[in-house]
Amino acid sequence: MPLFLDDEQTMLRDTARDFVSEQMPVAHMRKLRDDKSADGFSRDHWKSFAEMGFTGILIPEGDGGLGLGHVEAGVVLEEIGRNLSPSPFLTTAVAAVEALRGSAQRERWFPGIIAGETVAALAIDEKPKHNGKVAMQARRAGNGYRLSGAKQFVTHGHVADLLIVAAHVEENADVTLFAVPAGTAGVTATPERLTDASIAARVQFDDVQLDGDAVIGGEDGGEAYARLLDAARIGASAEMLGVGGGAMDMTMSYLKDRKQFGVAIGSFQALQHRAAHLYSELEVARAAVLKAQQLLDTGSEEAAMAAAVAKAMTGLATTLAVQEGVQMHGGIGMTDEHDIGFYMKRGRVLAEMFGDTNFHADAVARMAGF
Amino acid sequence: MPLFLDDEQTMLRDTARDFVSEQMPVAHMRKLRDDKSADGFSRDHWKSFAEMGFTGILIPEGDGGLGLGHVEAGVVLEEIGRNLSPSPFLTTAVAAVEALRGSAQRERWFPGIIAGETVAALAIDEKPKHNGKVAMQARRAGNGYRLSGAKQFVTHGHVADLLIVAAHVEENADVTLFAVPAGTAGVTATPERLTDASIAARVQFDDVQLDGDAVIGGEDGGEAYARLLDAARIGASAEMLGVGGGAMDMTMSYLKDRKQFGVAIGSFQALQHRAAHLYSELEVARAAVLKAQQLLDTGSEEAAMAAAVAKAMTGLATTLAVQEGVQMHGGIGMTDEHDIGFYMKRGRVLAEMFGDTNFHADAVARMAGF
Amino acid sequence: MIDNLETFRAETRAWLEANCPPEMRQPMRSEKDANWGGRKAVYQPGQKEWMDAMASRGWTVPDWPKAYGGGGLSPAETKILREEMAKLGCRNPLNSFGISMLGPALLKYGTEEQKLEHLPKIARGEIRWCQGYSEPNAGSDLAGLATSAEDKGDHFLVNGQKVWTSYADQADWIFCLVRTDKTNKHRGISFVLFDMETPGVSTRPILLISGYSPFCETFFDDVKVPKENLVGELNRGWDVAKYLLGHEREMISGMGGESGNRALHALARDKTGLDGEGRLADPLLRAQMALYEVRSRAFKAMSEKFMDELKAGRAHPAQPSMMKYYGTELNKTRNELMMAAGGSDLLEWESDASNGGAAARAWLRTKANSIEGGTSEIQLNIIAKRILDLPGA
Amino acid sequence: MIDNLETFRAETRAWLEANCPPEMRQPMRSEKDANWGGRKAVYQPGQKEWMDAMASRGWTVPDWPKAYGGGGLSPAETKILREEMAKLGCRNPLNSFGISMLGPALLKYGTEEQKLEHLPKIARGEIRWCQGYSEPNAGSDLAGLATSAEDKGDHFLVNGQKVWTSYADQADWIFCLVRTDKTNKHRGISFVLFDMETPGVSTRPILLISGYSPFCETFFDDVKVPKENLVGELNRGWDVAKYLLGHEREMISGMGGESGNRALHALARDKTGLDGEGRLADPLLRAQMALYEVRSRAFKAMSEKFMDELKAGRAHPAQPSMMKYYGTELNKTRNELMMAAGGSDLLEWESDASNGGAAARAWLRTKANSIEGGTSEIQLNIIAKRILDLPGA
Repeated sequence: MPLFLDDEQTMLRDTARDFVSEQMPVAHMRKLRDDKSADGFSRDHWKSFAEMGFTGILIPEGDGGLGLGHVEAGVVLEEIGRNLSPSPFLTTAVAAVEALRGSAQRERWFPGIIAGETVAALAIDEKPKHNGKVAMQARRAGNGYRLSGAKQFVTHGHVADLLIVAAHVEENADVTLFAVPAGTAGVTATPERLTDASIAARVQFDDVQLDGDAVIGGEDGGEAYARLLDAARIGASAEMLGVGGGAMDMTMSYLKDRKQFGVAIGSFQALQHRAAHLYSELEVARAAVLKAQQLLDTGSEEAAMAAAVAKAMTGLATTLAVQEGVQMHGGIGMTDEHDIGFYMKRGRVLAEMFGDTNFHADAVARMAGF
Repeated sequence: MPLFLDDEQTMLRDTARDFVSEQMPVAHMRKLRDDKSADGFSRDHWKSFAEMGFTGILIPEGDGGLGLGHVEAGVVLEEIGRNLSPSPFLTTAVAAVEALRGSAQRERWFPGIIAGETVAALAIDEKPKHNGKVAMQARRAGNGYRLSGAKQFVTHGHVADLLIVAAHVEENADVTLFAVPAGTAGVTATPERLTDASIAARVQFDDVQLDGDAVIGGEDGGEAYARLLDAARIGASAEMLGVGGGAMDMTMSYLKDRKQFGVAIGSFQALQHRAAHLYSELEVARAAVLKAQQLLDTGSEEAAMAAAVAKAMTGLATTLAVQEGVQMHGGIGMTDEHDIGFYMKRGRVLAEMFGDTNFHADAVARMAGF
Repeated sequence: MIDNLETFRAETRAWLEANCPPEMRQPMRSEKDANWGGRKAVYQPGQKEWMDAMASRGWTVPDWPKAYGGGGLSPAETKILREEMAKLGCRNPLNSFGISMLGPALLKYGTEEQKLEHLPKIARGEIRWCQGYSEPNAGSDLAGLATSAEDKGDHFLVNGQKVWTSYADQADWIFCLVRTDKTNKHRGISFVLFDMETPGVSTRPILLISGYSPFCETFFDDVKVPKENLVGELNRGWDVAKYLLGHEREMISGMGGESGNRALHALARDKTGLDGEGRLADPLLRAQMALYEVRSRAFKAMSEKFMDELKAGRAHPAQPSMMKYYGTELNKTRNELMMAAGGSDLLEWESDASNGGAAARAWLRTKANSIEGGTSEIQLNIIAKRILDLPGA
Repeated sequence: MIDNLETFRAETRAWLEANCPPEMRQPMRSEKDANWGGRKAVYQPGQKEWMDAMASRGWTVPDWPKAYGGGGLSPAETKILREEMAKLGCRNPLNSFGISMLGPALLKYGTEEQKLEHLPKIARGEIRWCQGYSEPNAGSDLAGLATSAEDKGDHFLVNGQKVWTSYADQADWIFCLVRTDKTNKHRGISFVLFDMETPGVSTRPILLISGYSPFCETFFDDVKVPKENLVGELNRGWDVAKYLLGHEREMISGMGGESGNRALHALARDKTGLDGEGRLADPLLRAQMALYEVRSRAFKAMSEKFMDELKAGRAHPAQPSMMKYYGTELNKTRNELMMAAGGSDLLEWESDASNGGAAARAWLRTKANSIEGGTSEIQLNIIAKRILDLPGA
């Protein structure tokens, strides 16, 4: 399969680009922030996302979805990133769907996701730095489990209908995923507004009782956890690529419009070279993301390496894009009134999500054997 | 004491600059290389160096030297670096003198150094990467010691009258320094021409018998070893600063002279910004080197940290200077005929000497507690 | 000489120990703990006492002449005072654009009357100053300014708008560049001073991405400025402005530094943990911090060298551009590292745990460092042209 | 379709296993192990057999038409052939500027006679080509060339000098830019071919900092070039040259890659050792290698994407500039890391242990990557103007 979007994927991209930029441009995010939206996103827009069919992209046709892959999901994520649209798409329609796919739990949750009525959140991180590790223990109790501990950086955790919780079942070596419905006794989600105006929860689990069927894909399901992480990381890369691309586009426009010393500042060679370097970084990141999506879609063993490369590379490229974006905008870029600063904030949050550039570059080194 | 050269130091710099650039310009090094000089440096020039008083800069007045400090020695080293002059000044008149200072051995070796008749070399490294560690053991034997093992990257080791060898005396924790005269039985120095046309030896010690008075400054003399390393590292930084400064000066001239598309290439803003950044890096490195020299001269406990900062920072700045130098020269910079390539080669060798940027940055992190 | 300095050091330390209130020896928790003085100041406990004590010796401006409220100290004595303050952890008694920017310009270009009128009030923290340079359509091309000052005999009538006026809403007086000749770009600018309470002056804070508003838009509508408030010659204000910009760059380049580095180390140890050898558990973050630490410590030496050269009159006049460029880029790097070390804990924007998002807001604030006071690009242009003597494009 | 490709893959692998000599499955130890063919070639064992076997199927140029000595393979088949060669570790059977540069230009701009005359000899490795573009006083301003070609009826009389002619002393023929109109900078250049044995052609190798001489100065003194050797229209050689430069950039951008990375890992493990967790003992070197590894692997994906887009006719015409810029900078980085990993062992220039300074020489050689074929600065200019559409200065 060639490493570019085929005709159908390109059509999907055009549709998503038009839809997201019209329905959820940056002004949409700004309004939610200024209104101090307690949800952190718009349920109406989530519903229209579903009506476009987007929420079912990764859900198999047999389960009522479109049966498409991560390339297609990534196309939508990139537009979400480009418009800084607050959306539970990544956690719900990508990561949670990937985890639930093929499990018994899917029948309960897929219809709501397809309908745009269900929001899922990922309760993975226990430390301020994502390190892929899980310490939380699930003790066996009768036919079920008891869960205690704390998770953080749980995006949409305060409004999620479904929490996907990573924990160890007693002596098991690998991580087990649990599907924990909203309202389960003992679960407390405290919402925290983040720098980019999105909301993530700190979630406390106090002796939470779960039935045996809360397990997704079996105990000791390291494989399901690995798939969840790959999907989340590659998805976050795609969204981050949109953030970087959006920041670059906005900056290139500014370079063409803004005059200093009587000429457009984009005619200054020093800025041109930096812009060209930035373009190169983002193009390389784009290739890495697409490659990772294709490998994940074909079930390749190389997907984990490709995911680490994609997340690290988009972290580098997008961080550069937002830094150059603010700097090249000059004073106006520092004002809350201008949108470019939002790109810097969103880029920072996504860079941290599911492991930052340093974490993934370290992982690449380990996998490469040094 | 203010952090700039005082009037006397400035006068010394001017003297050294005139002398070195007239007597040992880059052409001098080129000729030694083309002639395949077996010594790797000119003994006549070493003699004239002594006649200028340079070789005695660090030797106390009571021992017949000038009784000056590392700031003054650094002034000379920088000019050696700027002209890529092959000279045993760093190993002999700086590092060896610092190690021997105050020891019983000084009476034997200082007169020859002051006279420009003696060359000293440092047998420290045992691995291709300097790591500050010494594994070589000196066994006690009668009143003396027996030494076995191998050292490498011993600059001037094949012509040195004096080898300063770092080893552990049996159970001692700290490193002991030994003064090993040329021709001692069991010592074999194999000269290897390096990338920059200088010569370093691989030195083999086969059960070498040494008298008890071969020890410099006492057994377990970690303090003497630490002083030797600080002096060598700060000295190498000063020489490297000269290499970086020389490369930058040559490149700035080229930017002003070379025309492309009808104008001097130095008028292109992208090159101007890179040149200005390079200037900044070198200025910051210069300050770090001078600070380290002053701290070493005042016997401050902060000298080791300052030495690590100086070596790491000049490594960064000079590497940038030679890379930008070759790139900005374009094709001509790739030719053996042009001198700029020699700066790249010399910079590389000095960067490696007594620990590279990575080694010293790691040391800075350790000393800073992280 | 050396003996005198050692005596001075001992006396200074004793005085500082006796007179610096304990609260003023605690590290500042954020920018908000700085004391800027002025008519509208609200002092924290110990803040005014400390400022007044230092001002009584002239030590808020130790190297200014005593006649103008200064301490009359030599460069060597000034350095000792700063060293001893650092050793005891004394806070800066008074942050002030009057001290760092206007003062040096008045000392060089002001009349005796102007010096006697303004400098002592600066030294005592009575009057807080702001700077009116940037305009909405000028940006990096500072000399493109349009705010006009019409000659009305005994006064100028000023009309126009400034932007990026730091703390204009909290300042008492402004030093301001105005156009007095429209036919000459650089030689048609004058440097004037006036009270922010003069009728016709109004300010509007600009909300920044950090959520703070340290800058204002400032509007002048028929503002009357007495002619005696002109500093330097008419139409030669550009010289004053350039001189002063150098001092602004020095100040901005001095940000961050050691206490910030220690905070970074502590945060990284706390958030990422240590490995068996006592190193940070995140090896790549540690590598970046190590290289930052090298540059930061080298730059500290550079700052000392530059100040020594400046005091000795040996500094290249364009060297402040290098200091400003390098110092602000380092400060940005340090704040990027803080965010990387702190992870999701530091992304919180309003929580108590994150101290109201203090670290994230500080990180975003530093992005302005390489823009305000002349962008990094402008500094690089200046270095290329004025130090490296590279040809014009 | 998919089935056909899988059949093709199986057959290709079987053929390669049967026909690739064992020596040609060993990694190259240095640049010198590459086979460039031509009249003056001195073959290593297995080299000619391998080239001839591949040429017999047209697989030295798998995607060229069979009529011109190519394999006539589709893009998908070409990709499979390369993948299978990589899996078996087969060396490139023939390195050639004829394949990578002149061939594509002749396919697009050549006459049928020119194609039939030159392409099969390129495909079989019979004629080795060199490129005559750069001149001593032109540099990055390639169109400033002065070598003249005077119209003498049935031939051009060529006089002038080229520089940076790769392997001119070992090449059989040259493709060369000459000035046929002095009044028009870009539209006064023509593209001609001639035999290096033509009277009046001489070469002088240039000694590089690596100690090797891969480039020459090339002199033309009344060289007669038959008119049928003009490629494309008279005075429109600049179009041919630009087209061809794109292909040169592709080729240069493809250097290094996976085998080079594995060599770096092995060297670093060998020279610096491992810590208790199996990581390189030098944590900062490892951090830099990790970030390089990320970029290198991402760029590998980029190369695949670019080739796929190129074959599908979807690549931006200026994209080769990006590939060349990024690929050469990566290659330089890898070689810097090699030197840092190898320490003083790799600094030796002539010793057997260092294989005659092979690593240091290769490191120095890579510094030309960002100069030859258009400097990195030229590539960035092209990206800024032609892709990002930024305004002219």
